[in-house]
Amino acid sequence: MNIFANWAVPLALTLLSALPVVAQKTASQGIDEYRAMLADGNPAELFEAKGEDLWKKARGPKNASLEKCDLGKGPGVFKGAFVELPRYFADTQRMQDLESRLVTCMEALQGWDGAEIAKTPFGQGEQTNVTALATWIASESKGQRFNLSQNHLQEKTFYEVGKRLFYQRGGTHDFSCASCHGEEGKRIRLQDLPLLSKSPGDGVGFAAWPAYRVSNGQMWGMQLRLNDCYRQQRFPYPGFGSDATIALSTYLGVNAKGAVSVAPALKR
Amino acid sequence: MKKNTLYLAASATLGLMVSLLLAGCASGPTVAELDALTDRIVKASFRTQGIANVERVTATDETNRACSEADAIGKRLDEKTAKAIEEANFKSIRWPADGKFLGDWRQGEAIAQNGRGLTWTDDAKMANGGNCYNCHQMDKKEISYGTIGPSLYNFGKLRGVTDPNSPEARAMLEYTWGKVWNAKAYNACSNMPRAGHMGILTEAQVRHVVGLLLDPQSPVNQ
Amino acid sequence: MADPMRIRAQAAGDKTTVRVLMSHEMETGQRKDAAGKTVPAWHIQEVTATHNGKQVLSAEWGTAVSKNPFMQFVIKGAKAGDKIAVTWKDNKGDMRTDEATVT
Amino acid sequence: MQSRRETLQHSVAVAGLLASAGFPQFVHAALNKNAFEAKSVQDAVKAAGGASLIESKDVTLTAPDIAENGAVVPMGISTGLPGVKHLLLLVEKNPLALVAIFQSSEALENNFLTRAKMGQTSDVYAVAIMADGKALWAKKEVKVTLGGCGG
Repeated sequence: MNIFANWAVPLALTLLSALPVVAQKTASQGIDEYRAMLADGNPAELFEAKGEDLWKKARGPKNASLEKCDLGKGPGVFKGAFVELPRYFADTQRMQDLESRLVTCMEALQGWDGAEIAKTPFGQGEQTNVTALATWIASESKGQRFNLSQNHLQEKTFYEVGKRLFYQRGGTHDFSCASCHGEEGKRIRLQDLPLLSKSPGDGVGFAAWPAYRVSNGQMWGMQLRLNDCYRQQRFPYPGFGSDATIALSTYLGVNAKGAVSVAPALKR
Repeated sequence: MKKNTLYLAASATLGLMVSLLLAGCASGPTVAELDALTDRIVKASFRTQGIANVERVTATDETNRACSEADAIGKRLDEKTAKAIEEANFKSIRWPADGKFLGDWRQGEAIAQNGRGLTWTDDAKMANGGNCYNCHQMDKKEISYGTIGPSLYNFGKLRGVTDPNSPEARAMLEYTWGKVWNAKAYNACSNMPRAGHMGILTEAQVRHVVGLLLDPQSPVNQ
Repeated sequence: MADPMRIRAQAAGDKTTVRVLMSHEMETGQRKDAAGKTVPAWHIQEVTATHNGKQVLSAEWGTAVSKNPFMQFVIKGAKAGDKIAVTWKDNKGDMRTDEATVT
Repeated sequence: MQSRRETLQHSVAVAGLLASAGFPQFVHAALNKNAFEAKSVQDAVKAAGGASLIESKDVTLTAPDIAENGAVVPMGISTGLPGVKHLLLLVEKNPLALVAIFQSSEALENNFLTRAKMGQTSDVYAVAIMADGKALWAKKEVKVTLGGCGG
């Protein structure tokens, strides 16, 4: 997957050294200004609209809509569902995040082959639709506070497993999630890194994805966010909707308790 | 239809595994059970893709295992374990075959700027970057630097390296080489990758990076 | 067929600010794919807008406009309830029109 | 502020089919092909009908000092001057300088905003081409950086 649409590759290779000396504060102030100019008119809105349409439209082998999909608050309830996921689902007997749950609904209600969707690369085929659906569902919880359940034993267990995954060093570079997100006030290059072992605050980290990424013009759900973190950690490939990604999401989501969701956000 | 049940069935397997594991524990799983479950979930969740083999996470070495465990419980390694890890990593350092520690700082700068290589989207044939600027300030002219590691601006100057060929500079040359080659030889659970030890950088690349850090002509020391 | 646009038209006094998001790749024609072949340019070339059916905007775009383009313009004299329609046409001849009501 | 839901209801797709059904021609269809193929700011402005380039305080360019990513750089042009024909946005160091041309119209304010790709740090130009052929310009340097790991 070439994540660098258009001219980003030459940028990465040539621009940094070409920058003149600018005081550090000025650079980050400038970047804040830049972000503010983009805040109005987030292209994520295009994906929200598409997702809402996909939810209501009869599709798939069974030619059915997703309007009876149970995202944890009962069939058809989508408002507020996002800020309570991942959670335990009795019907599948497993922990599920928003995207894996949407695939379950697409399989059960519309007759798609869920395993096939899970295998489809991000940004292709039905995966594009899963992302659009997740974007819309998330937008329906905008402004609400994260409040994941820790009542079921599996919810607690996945939090504990997620915590271990967060601190798991591996790959060729010995990186864990905590290498970048384990301390407050750190940066990679000029990019601020949220501390994710506790709540990083409203609209930061877990409370910002799905997000539209300006660098490549792509809409990313949390599954792809985590997938690309692992790629940059030089880890092997985490399967879509795999228990590792859901346990890690559970850890991040529980830590984000009380943080206001701004998803879908606009990101670098 | 048969196919359709596969996703549900396959995904329920681990769920079932969790239930079985937890059967009969009213107080929840023990630490050992959670560790074992994490291992199983990792094995079931990650796969080899491109040059990123699954062993990169299923077969991590003792250094990473001990440090991950300590991180997860929020404690530092006990002194004895830390020492043992540092010694083992120190032994693995490959010193320059020709005795030359200092390479070309210009090439070192390019390596320090480059954050590429070894991901599942990278080609095994391409030269890897050192990722240095992702975490460290180095040349003061580069404003886009990370802060995960300490600033390395004036690294050699601050350590009194004025003539890298002098006997007085020898110890600093060795330390810098060793630190770049295997950071865990000096700090068991350092956040810094082991560039030489893990095959991220070649011996020649390590030499250039050491040049960038210690050469008095290097922008790092201006 | 291309995905729908998102159009917001808000009146304030005697001016209406129209903000439009379009779903388009905006391929520059400068980029090479993984096999080293140049990806041909594919971009919106012409944008027009009407206010209650009367054309008010005409614009031409090159390849440098960003992917999933954003555009903002200000109409004099439009009021709540008026219809604003925006049309784009790309260099392959594809086009799309969407309409919004001024609020 | 209109909610997303309301917008959706109001936003009616009437296109697609229209392409083959003889939709009315654009007023300025492909008039400025040469301007968009020009490499430099000067050539593009000339091709778009600007005879003489004059710096002007009456033309306002809106752009950030620094862009976190060159793929999306917000930029706008506005002017209160009478007698404007076209408003242009250009990026000097892009392979093709011209980004967009907006035609001035009685029904609109001369105030347009869009977002453009920038290949590198460069001067950005806002140019108002007047009825008499004068091309009044304002410029600003926008630094393009890269915030993340570059991997």
